[in-house]
Amino acid sequence: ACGGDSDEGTGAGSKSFAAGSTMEKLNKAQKIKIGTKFDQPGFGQKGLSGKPEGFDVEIAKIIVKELGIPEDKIEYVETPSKVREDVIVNGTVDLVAATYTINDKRKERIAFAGPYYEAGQNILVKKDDTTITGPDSFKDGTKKVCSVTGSTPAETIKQYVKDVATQLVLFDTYDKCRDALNGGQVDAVTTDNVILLGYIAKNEGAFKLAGDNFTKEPYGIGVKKEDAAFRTFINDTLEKAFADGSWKKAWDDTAGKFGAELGTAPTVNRY
Amino acid sequence: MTTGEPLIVLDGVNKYFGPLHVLDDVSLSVGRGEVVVVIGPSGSGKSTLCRTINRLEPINSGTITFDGQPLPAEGRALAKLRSEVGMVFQSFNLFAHKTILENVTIGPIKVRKEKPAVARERGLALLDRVGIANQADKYPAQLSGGQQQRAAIARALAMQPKAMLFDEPTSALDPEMVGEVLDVMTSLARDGMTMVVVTHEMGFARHAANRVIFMADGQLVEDAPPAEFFANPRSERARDFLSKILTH
Amino acid sequence: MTTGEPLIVLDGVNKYFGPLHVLDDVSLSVGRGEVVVVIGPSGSGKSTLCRTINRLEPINSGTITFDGQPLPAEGRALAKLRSEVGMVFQSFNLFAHKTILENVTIGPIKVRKEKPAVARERGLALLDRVGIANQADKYPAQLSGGQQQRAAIARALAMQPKAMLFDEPTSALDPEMVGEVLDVMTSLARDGMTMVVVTHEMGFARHAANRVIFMADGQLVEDAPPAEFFANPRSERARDFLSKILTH
Amino acid sequence: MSQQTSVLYDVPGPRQQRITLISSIIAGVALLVGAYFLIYRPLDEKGQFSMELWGPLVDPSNENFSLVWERIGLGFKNTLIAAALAIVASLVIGTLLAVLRIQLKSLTRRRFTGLATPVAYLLRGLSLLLSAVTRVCVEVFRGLPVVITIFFVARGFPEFGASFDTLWYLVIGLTIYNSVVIAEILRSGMEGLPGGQREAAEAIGLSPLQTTRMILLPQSFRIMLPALISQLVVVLKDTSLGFIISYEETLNIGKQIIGVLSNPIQVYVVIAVLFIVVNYSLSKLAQYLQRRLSQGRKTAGTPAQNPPPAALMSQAESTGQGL
Amino acid sequence: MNVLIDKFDVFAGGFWLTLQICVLAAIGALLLGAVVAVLRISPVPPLRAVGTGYVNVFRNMPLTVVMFFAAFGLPALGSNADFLRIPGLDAVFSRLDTDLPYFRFALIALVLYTAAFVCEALRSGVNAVPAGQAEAARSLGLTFGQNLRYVVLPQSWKASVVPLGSVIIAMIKNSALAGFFGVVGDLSATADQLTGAEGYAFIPVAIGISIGYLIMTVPLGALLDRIEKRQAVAR
Ligand SMILES: Nc1ncnc2c1ncn2[C@@H]1O[C@H](COP(=O)(O)OP(=O)(O)OP(=O)(O)O)[C@@H](O)[C@H]1O
Ligand SMILES: Nc1ncnc2c1ncn2[C@@H]1O[C@H](COP(=O)(O)OP(=O)(O)OP(=O)(O)O)[C@@H](O)[C@H]1O
Ligand SMILES: [Mg+2]
Ligand SMILES: [Mg+2]
Repeated sequence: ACGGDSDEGTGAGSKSFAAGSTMEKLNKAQKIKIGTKFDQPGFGQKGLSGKPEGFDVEIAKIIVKELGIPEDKIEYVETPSKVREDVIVNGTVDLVAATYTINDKRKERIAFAGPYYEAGQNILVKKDDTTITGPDSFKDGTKKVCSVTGSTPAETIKQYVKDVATQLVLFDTYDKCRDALNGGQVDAVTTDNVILLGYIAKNEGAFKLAGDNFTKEPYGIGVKKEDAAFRTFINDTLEKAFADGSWKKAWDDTAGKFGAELGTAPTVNRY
Repeated sequence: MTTGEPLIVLDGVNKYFGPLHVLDDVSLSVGRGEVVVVIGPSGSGKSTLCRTINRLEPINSGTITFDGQPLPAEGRALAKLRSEVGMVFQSFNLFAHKTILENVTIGPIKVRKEKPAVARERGLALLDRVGIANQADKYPAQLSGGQQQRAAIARALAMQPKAMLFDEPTSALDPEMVGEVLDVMTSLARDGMTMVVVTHEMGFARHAANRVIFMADGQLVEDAPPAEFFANPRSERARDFLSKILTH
Repeated sequence: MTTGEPLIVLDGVNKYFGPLHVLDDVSLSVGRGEVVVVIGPSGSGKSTLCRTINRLEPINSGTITFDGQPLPAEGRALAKLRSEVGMVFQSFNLFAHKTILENVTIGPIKVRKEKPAVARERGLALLDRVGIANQADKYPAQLSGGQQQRAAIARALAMQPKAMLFDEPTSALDPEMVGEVLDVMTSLARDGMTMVVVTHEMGFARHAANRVIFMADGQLVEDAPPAEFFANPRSERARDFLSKILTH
Repeated sequence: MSQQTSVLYDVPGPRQQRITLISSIIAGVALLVGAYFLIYRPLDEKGQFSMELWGPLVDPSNENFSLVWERIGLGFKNTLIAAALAIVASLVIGTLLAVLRIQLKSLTRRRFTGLATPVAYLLRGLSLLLSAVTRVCVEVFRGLPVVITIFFVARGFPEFGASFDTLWYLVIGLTIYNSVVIAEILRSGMEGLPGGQREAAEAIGLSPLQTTRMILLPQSFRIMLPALISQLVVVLKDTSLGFIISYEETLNIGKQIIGVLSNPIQVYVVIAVLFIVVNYSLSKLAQYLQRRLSQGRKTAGTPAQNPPPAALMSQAESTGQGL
Repeated sequence: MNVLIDKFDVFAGGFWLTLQICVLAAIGALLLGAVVAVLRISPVPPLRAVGTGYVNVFRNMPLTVVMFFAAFGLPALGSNADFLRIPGLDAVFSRLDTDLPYFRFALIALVLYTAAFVCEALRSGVNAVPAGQAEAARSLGLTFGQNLRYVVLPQSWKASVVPLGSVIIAMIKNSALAGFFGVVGDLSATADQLTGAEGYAFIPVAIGISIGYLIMTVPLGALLDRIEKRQAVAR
């Protein structure tokens, strides 16, 4: 096996990048560190195989392939929501693909390529619940809604609830929100629809979404702020993937299982 | 000095610690008012012998009779027996968290249900008798070893015991304090208390004991009046032991 | 037995523990080859006196001279002085994690930088001299108290000291082991070692000491040849002390 | 009768033995009934004993069995690696720190006579300063929760441009805390030795450093061996804190497995058993050594039934994640 | 350093919540620990086995695992720890009163875990009473109960104070885990929140949080040292 460098035809020599660019550096090194989540079903989840699986991971693989690096040279680093900027700034990873919503605050520290998917915030309720139909249902001040500390959805939902102190319940993981919903301690869980769909898929018949998405959550690839060339390269790669069907395949193989109808590619936003 | 039937009778007593045969078929009787001194090399079972008499150590076989009754095995009867046998330890074992007077009165008050005032008064009298009445309100740690041991004797006396057991009462003491404790013991002996005393103080054995018992390896090797024993020990081992103890 | 200038000279030594005046203007000189026995009641400052001589306790005022030199305060000079003064403790203080032979050789090897083989040989000879050559490879805990104390003496001798200090070397021993340690000390005294011995063993004081010093309350109360001291103590306190020690 | 009961109980007589037997039977039955109704029944009703949940963990023919155990094995290996690195580093640094603190203590008492006055004052000031600094370090790092220390290391180091693998953050965090604790264990072991050991060493002319190194430290290690092993148990348990910084130790991997199989109770039972077996064996080893130590007595007279206070302290400290 | 001033209320809130957890957990652990200790030294073998088993289980597993058990196991056993909502108590410790059981779960985990160490501290106190004390009591004729009440317990209590204190200090530090476990708003969660989600500079936050914990642990430790020294002198 050693010395067999032509299995995929993606050896170091087969691609060429501008001298000094991140792409060239990575291609030369023939390895890459990618930050993703290890506990997000459908997007990045480390299963029994010991390798993370999901849509984020597939997108990352598409990019890596374009860099001329074999898949098995990827080192995945677990990047929970709160450390994502840090690992990019510190250079712990080369890029982050981790259900990473593009927003302006984050753009102050890092840069985003993409989006490669557009999710939206939604609300999860028990299957038989008819009282909650959308975010406006919280305005009367009775229903309790759960989300995760420091997350964008938690900030967003604050605009809809009447009394933050009594109505908004925050945990460190969505799993706990789900358990709380199950146990009746909260009436709803809110976050990105795709995450909620994961829970619906897992606990068949227990939950449903209440209404439509009420925000847009474009997922991007996080890279170093000043690295415009790398960002352009990723954007190009994503557009290519939208066009040649590899994006669609990635979706269908992973998060698409929770809801194939949501598999529409967004347009890349080059800023 | 003995009168009537003996107070303490051991008959064929055997005691093991695991495989170790610590008391090997020991028979012994101590008459009322008799003072018996037990000597012997370290590890020969002297302390164990002493402790079996109030059942701090249970025995494996044989019988022990106290005041005509076999030793009870447990419960109130045993507690009652123990209250009738005073015990004085090498390391004093005063209750560290109680004053000297409290140490002396706790037995009478809690076990014999005496009125505190009565117990107090008698306690003070006893402390006076052992010469430390002025220390009554101090804690044990504030006293010298000799004073502590005298307090321990007073504590045992407060129960008005029929017999007293002493396990090397002076060997943890500074030499100049040995005398004061021995003095108290000698006066007790003169007053007719039945005593079993484990000690290395040959002076005490000589002038206060009725009998000297020599133990070795768990066996009772000699049993003789002190004059006879010191002048003319019968066994080789006793001779050897005495030569080591007495020469320097 | 004294020759030339004295080996150890204390002049007006005062020592306090907090408010406690433990050594009160003590002056004393010990000639070469002299054996001085220090006695006195507990707490009178005997141990402290002994320990100031190799500066295990620093003093507050006065001077101590050893072999013509004032006692160094710290550092290498002090270590060197200590290596010239052997010390034997009441509780033996053998290094528990080293064998008897290692205990005896560690000083020569580490302090005097002797070759291990040489130190070993001399160590064995010393152990033979104190009668425990056959115990050389055991650990202290495996030996009886008497054997341990003899090993401790050998350890001190291994440094070829000019003087030896003994702080109650026999009072932690079972009575039947006291003799063997005193024998070794007596033979050392006969061989002309300069010795300061704190002890309660009056027998040793009587037949091996050149002088007996009696201390009380930190003061040096009497200083006399043993025969004179025991026959006719000048001070009240010494008489009192002797009566307590010698009667029982 | 063993030492520990004799303080409380007299040697039982025949009646007492009978009473004990009868109450044993009653208590045993009551316990079994209680366990059935309060634990087994509710769990069974919730289907927690179903093979669907247990299968991947206990049934070798289950499709996931080998995968799951491979993952757990990996996690446990990572746990052991982190623990081993941390304990070795802590021992080395802790020993140095203990020796340093003991030396500083005797140094601060020195007057440096024989040197020029300004130099002597400088040296005295320096030794005082140094001992104050070490003291403060010890207090601070002992007073902070290890979780917090680990968290700060993982957050703080990259902030200053030092990024490593999460393993190293964990090891550094654990080492900071445990080396301080071990230093204190060893120091109190040395100070708990009878003063005679030091005095005897000094009396034959050994220097303070030689005394510490050749006489005090080896004995302190012996006496404190049980406490040090308990500390190893603490370290092993504390590696589970790796999950907060995404280190893939046993517990973190357990969480990942639960993410797939949704059987938290079962996975945590397995992990708990794993920890208990390993740590219990270590504690037993510590006890065994303690017993052998008090028999062999290769350290100066600490009475057998009175373990040095520090041993107790660290027992308490081994309250695990903390202290 | 602005964050220390700007966010003082957040630090103070975190400190307050951590303190609440610690007070409640300390009370619970002392009570449960005493019960376990009684079991462990009882003369009835099955009870002793339960006590010993309890200690061995909880002492040898990470607190983290205990916390997860509380969170997953208790609901499975049909409890969300509502029994902790004691009227009056939940007015003072308002977290007890909420519908969310995680505070209570964390509390229970901390109590269960710490109780094992409390038990050992108490037991070490009993073992520290010299056997001679009990022998002296017995040879005066004191019964088992009298021996316990007048001789053993008063002394063992003194010997237990320092180890118990160490256990409580350790517990305070262990409580930090609750913040990473989902109890939002205690000191450690505050650290996470401020440096992570809100992106404040690391050093000042670290200092603030450290001070918060050191305020609780260092004085207590110093107090224990003094008690220990005083006891050593008294002996
Ligand atoms: N609780 C015990 N468990 C096991 N062995 C014991 C116990 N108590 C005493 N022994 C052993 O029994 C033997 C006799 O002990 P005992 O204390 O009666 O001797 P002694 O003659 O009093 O000795 P000493 O003069 O040293 O006090 C010794 O070998 C001792 O080691
Ligand atoms: N390190 C110390 N700190 C405080 N006081 C001390 C210290 N060492 C000894 N003392 C006190 O100094 C006095 C003299 O003690 P020292 O040990 O010299 O007496 P001693 O004559 O040797 O008595 P003993 O016969 O009991 O050994 C005593 O009152 C003792 O309590
Ligand atoms: Mg004995
Ligand atoms: Mg002395």
